[in-house]
Amino acid sequence: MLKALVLSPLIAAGIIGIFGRRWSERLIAVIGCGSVGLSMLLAFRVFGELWSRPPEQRVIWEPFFSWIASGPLRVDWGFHLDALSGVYVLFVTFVGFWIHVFAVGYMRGDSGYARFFAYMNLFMFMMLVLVLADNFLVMFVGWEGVGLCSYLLIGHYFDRAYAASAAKKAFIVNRIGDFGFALGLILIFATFGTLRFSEVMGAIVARFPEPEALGEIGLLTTIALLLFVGATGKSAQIPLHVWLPDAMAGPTPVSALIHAATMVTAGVYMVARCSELYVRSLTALFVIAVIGGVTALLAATIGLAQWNIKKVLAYSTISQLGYMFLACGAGAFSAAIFHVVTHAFFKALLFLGAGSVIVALHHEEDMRRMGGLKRVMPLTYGTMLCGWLAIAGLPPFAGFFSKDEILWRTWTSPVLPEPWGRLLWAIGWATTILTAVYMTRLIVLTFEGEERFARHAEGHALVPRESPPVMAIPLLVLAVLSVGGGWMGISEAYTGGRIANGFEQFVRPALARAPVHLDPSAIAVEEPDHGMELGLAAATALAVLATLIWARRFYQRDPLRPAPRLLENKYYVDEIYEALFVRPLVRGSTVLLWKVFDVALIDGAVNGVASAVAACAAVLRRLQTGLVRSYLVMILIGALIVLGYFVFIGSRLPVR
Amino acid sequence: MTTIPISWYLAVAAVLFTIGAVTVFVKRNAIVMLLGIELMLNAANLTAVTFSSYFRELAGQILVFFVMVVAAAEAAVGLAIIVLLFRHRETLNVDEAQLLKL
Amino acid sequence: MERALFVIFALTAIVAALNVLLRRHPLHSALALLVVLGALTGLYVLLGAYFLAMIQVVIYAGAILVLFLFVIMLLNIRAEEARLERRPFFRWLAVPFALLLGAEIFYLVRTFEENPVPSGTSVGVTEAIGRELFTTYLLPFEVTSILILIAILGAVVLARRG
Amino acid sequence: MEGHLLSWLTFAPTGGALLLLFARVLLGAREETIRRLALALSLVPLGLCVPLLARFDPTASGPQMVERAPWIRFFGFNVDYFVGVDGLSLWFVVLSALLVTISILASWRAIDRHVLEFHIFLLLLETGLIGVFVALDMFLFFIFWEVMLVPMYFLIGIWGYERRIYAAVKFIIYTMVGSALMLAAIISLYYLNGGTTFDILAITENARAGRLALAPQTERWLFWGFALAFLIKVPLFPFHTWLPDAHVEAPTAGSVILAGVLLKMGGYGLLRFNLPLFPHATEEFAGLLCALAILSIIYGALVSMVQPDLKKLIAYSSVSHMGFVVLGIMARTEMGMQGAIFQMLSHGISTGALFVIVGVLSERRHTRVIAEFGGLARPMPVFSALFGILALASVALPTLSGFVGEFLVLVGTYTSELAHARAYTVLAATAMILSAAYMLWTLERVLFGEITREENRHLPDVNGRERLALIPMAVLVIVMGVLPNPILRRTDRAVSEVKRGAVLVQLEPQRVPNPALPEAARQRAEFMKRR
Amino acid sequence: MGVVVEAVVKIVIVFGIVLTCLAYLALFERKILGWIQLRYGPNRVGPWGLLQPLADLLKFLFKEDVRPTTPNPILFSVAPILSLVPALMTYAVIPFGDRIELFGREITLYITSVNVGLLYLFALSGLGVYGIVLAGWASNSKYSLLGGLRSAAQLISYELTLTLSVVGVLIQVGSLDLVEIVRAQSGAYFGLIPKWHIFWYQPLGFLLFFIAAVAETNRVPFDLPEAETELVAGYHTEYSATKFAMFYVAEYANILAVSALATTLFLGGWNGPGVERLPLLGVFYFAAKTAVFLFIYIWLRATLPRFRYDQLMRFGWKVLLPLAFANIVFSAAVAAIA
Repeated sequence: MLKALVLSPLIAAGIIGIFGRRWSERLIAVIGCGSVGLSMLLAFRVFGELWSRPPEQRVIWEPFFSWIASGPLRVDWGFHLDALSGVYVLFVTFVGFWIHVFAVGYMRGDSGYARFFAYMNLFMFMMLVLVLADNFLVMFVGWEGVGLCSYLLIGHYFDRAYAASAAKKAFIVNRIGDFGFALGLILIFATFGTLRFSEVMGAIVARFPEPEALGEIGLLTTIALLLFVGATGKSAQIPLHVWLPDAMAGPTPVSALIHAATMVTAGVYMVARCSELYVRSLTALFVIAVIGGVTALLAATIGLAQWNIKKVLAYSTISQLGYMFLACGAGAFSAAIFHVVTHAFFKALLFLGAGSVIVALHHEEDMRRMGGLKRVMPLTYGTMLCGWLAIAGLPPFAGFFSKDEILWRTWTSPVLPEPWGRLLWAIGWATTILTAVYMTRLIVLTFEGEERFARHAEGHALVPRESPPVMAIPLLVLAVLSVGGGWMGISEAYTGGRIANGFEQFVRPALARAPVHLDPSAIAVEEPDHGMELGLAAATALAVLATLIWARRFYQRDPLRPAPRLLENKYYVDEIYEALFVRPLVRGSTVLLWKVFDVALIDGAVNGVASAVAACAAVLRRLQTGLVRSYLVMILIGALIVLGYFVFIGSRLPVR
Repeated sequence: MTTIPISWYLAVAAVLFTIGAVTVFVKRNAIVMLLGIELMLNAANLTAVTFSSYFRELAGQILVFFVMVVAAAEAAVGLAIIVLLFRHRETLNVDEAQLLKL
Repeated sequence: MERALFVIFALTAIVAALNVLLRRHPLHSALALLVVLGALTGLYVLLGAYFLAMIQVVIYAGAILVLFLFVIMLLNIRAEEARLERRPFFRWLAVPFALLLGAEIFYLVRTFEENPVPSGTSVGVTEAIGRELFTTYLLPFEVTSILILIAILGAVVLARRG
Repeated sequence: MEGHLLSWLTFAPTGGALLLLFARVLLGAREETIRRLALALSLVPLGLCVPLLARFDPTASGPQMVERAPWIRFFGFNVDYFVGVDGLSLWFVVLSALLVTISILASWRAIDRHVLEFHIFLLLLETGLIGVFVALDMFLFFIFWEVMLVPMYFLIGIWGYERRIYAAVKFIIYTMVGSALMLAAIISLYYLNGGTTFDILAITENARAGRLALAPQTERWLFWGFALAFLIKVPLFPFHTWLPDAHVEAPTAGSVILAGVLLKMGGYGLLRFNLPLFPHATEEFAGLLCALAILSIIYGALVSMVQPDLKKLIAYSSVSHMGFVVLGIMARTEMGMQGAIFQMLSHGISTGALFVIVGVLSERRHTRVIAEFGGLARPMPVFSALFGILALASVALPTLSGFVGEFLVLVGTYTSELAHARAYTVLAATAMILSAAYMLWTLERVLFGEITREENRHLPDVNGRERLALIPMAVLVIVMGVLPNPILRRTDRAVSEVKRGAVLVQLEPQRVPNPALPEAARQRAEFMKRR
Repeated sequence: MGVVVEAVVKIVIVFGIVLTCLAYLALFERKILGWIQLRYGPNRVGPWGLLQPLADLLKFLFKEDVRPTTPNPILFSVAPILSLVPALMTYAVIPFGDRIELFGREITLYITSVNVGLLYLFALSGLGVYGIVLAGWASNSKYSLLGGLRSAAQLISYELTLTLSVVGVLIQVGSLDLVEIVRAQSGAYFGLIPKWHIFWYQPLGFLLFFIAAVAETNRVPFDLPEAETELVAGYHTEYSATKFAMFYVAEYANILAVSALATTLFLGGWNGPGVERLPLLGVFYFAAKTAVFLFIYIWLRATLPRFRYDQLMRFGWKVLLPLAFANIVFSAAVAAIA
């Protein structure tokens, strides 16, 4: 069943990819969405089965076939479904399906229609592989696979130079991450002699009861950090975040699916998957938390200054991902996953909304040429509002619960060193506020105020129209979820501990509990301070509300107020990288390695030898006078030498 | 009856050979050089024959026989070449014929 | 008696050889060589190699030298006029080397103790040589025949006008 | 036919060449006919590979389908005609047979002069290639090794591009230097082993059993005698400069064979000779070679990144890839060596196909300068798809052939006994990034972006013949990536034997008397007598 | 001691006879030519001109010895000797007859018998050429030179045939010793056909030998070296008096020698009826057979025109030589079968 679940998109991708170019868009759409829909249904079934089981045996394992067998290395294709991957499969297929549906409308008339759907399906396949993999290597397959698909999809408009280079950038930056990931993977194999999650984790639990202390770079820490490098790449964390904004060059559904809902959260998934590993390395957790926090904050600030609607969303995505890693770093994996899910809903919603706007404006993405759209496209506006509130974290919208959970867990993190929990909480809090600000700015710039698009519409006046149902329905669905999605995991604090956190309950068996200790009893079980939690939550909520109102005013007054150059230019990170790494590499390779070393030195040496030989020959050639008698003299000398040898040195000639 | 020590023959051969060698090296006339070569060959032959009858071994004489045949061949070709050379160069001075030089 | 003959022949040979070397005119050198050959024939006879002696005359005197004479006359060569050497170096190099060569050979000669060559041996008889030639040395014999053939062809080709 | 599969496989191409000759001389076949005929003939060995694979027994140890006959008996100089396949050589034989067919397809239009000679050379070359891999007698091996040089030389020198002569000479000289040393090593090894046989396996067995007791210094010399030849062929970092020139100037077919098979002979040789025969020297120099391998991995990648010429770029990328091969071999773990073999196969196919791709381009545009292209994905979608797949394969994307090889090599290196194994692994792994960098940058510059040159706007997409050449390769690349086991299983046995031989490094060679020796003495005496 | 005396005596006798024969051979030639050409030969000096040779001799002796201006006078005067001596030396090995009893001691009717007799002869005939060549060279005149060159080439060419044509005989007899060869031809099959080689297996050999012999001796139709129409008198144009006489004698000596040789090799030498009982008879047989040859020589001269030079060469190389080889093969086959 898992096989079918995974393979159906692949098959569809293959079919479309090979035959699709001659088919009608309708047929392609049916196949494309149908396959994803199928796997969505399957996902529901499997999930139901999983749900029906008692918590401790919520694991389904389907071995597939042996992949690589060499020496001690045995890697099999196998799918492994537990609560964690269950959740993932569910929302991935679900969101994915609806985004596909949306894409049917969005991509209409695009020359690369078939290609697009083929890649999208391929992506679904890879994502599912990533999620359902039962060992690191297969996960790595998915890991790289989604990277590939994102590359292909970012480059969908390949004849636009920036799209192509953005795609390349995305892939290469991801590769840098994967470099770490692969090394970590090798290290795992070298250490535990296997790559299967269950065995590796079991081995870790068995062999490392005690966590590696902060600042201690032990084996586990090394592995954890190496893997985390991969995560930073995939989930666009500092310092490898640069590719995600550029990735917006792809079609909007791609941004929604890959660069908001699913792929970018793979890093979080991986960390959660290896939670047993991470909780045993406080260093790693700390690093993750800090990077997450910083990323969240910086990205949010950049988001304040962007004019491209998708760029804004992209930076918000980065910052939300930062939240998730903050949670992971704080040891609150379930919270992270929870936020992943909710974020998937509302961020997908936001992107799709943006998408429908963009379509309405004939692929205009600059918010400076939007505005006042709420009149012409109310539905989009409405749904976008839901998304806005959700991401801003206003109760009772989805974002609130997950974000609040994260903040609270950070505040009371058992693994972070003393002041840092609070500090990171503060960062998170600030980020929340900033989020509210830049999302408001987006909404205002796009939908409110006077219409700026008409002015810029060259030639005939541009009349934006509400999107067709095929695009509208996904918006509605996602809107509903981003409104109510949060209720699946309300913290027990709200019910005074009467109702446990359902989501956490469900996911817990798949995850590790931080902190670990030789004997769990030694951990002081501080009983949850619900009052505190509620207080903080309330404060946050109020602050957010205030911010929203203020920001709305603020931007309505002057939508186009300029932002600090530093932020608008994203702290010049790209430029710095360019100057630090790219250019020196290229220049160095060209001049030093190729021209100097290869051509000059090595070839020079070889040719030098050759010419030296030639020179000697030229000298020796003088002996070749062409005078017969000179040759004769040589012969004579030779004869003398040989004879002389036999006569004087060598043994006498035999005399009978 | 009195007989002759072998080394006498060898000595004669040695002298002849040396003279032949000198001829080859000193003369500039191709034909005379060939003559010198013949002389050397004959010296060699003499030694061969000497040893042959000294060791009562026919091989030496056979060898001489072959040497003669080869000498004949060599003379034929050599002289043909010389004739050719003369035709082209109007001289037999081997120093004139040094186109073999690279 | 034999010694006398030997001395005569030997001296003739050497003197004639010197003539080969010293005569300016190729023809004279050739004739001197003829004399050398004659002397050698005598020595061969002394050594009891009658067959070879005759062959020597037939081949060398009868064929090779005639060929030389022929060519010399054909080209009607004058005595080599004493023009200045192109590479006198070699001339002056050659002589000492040659002498050294002679010295070496003499050294070798000395290594043979003074035991005499039995004269009038039956070794030279023709049948023996013939038998050897056509049994033991058949292959070399055939090969020489081929060599000769090649030489003839070569000579013809070379000497053909144009 | 039954008993002599390998001989048939080896000499079928030669026969084919003769047939071609007759077809021209007797029947006066025209060029098109020649091409068709050559293609058909090249399919013969390819077809023979089917029974070869079918009959190959992965579990059996030692060579299979052996044929042995005394060949040269000369003054105690015993050369046998001794052929057979084992896990090491099996796939290379198949690879050679495949690539020759491919390259005939690839040079259908590109070769318009001396068509007959071209195909004859190609087929003769095939004999040489297969022969090298099946030969189990050192002398035979050497002969095939040299045989294969000659047609290659002419392929480059006659049908190449502008500076073809220079390239050809460079190629021949580099290789000759190597092979001269190898010949010396072979002969001395022959006599050191007792001067009775050139049988590789026998000598290997002696070495394994410590009967071939080489003095350390001797062993070093022999090691380098062989190693240099192979490393030049591979080529390893300082010896690689012949490769770019040869590739750039060679015709497509030449490049395909060159990259596809010739380079592999280096790795194959290392596995076949150096590791089993000279374990101590190998142990001694493994570090150095690994360092060089790392160098060529990174260096090749960096240099290829900045090449303006598409073909040169791929050539340098080969340097990088083959660095992995040497690394894996020198790691001397099953994973490493199997990885190396797999990497060679994958590289043979992907890079070979990439050269075909370049050939397709230069056939259409008569240039290989990357700047001349751009935005080709629009006019030639299928071409772009294939190019993409193959490029990604050489980027070592999982589920594509390149990945398995590189990953195995990395794991193998990491888990090896080598000093600094970790450092090697980390450095080698950077290739993941670099290869992605240069390959994707190339893709971007060639396929994507606006169409800069007008003449590119209406380039025809790959035609049927080119598809016939390329699609199988692309499919193979994917299949090998997803199902590497069929290959790995067949190489497993042989590799573990190599390891067994290569890993007696700890125990000193105890001086066991070599049974061959008296025999040798007798023969040498006899030899002297006959002189 | 006796040996020496005997040898000396024999030499004297032989040469006396031979020289006389030569003198009269010349006379006979002129006579016969005369008859053939329907005119009187020399008939003034003595009855039937029998004293003519004597007169010629006197003339040669007392004529002035004209000497051309030549760079090398020595050669000029050595040349005739060089041509005469070998010619005369041939008679040392020719067996005129078997041995006879005289003064109570056995005396062989030949000067000596060496086991390489035949080779000896060929060696001499090879040397014969020098005289001619050197004469041509030394007399410093283009006619002579051309004559010399021609004869050199001609002699070398036909010497091959001459030698090879004999090989057949050698194969049959298996010895180089002329006496042996003659002995091998004694007796007759069925009592009437004598065992001469000309009859048994060697007719071709004989023919070749004879033709080659004629050429060797520069006689018509092979007398190119002295073709007076082209080169005056060839190599001896410049010679006169005694030196000329030497050439003259040498030529006839050669003729006689080859005739004798032919007799020896092919016509059974001294063999004939009754020789066993009266060995001296053999000498007469020998003389008779030789005379036949001599007559044929003269006859040829009277009859045949001269070859053109290229014809001569072509004939020698392309006709005679192959035939000679064929003959060798044939005889070898016969020897193998018998």
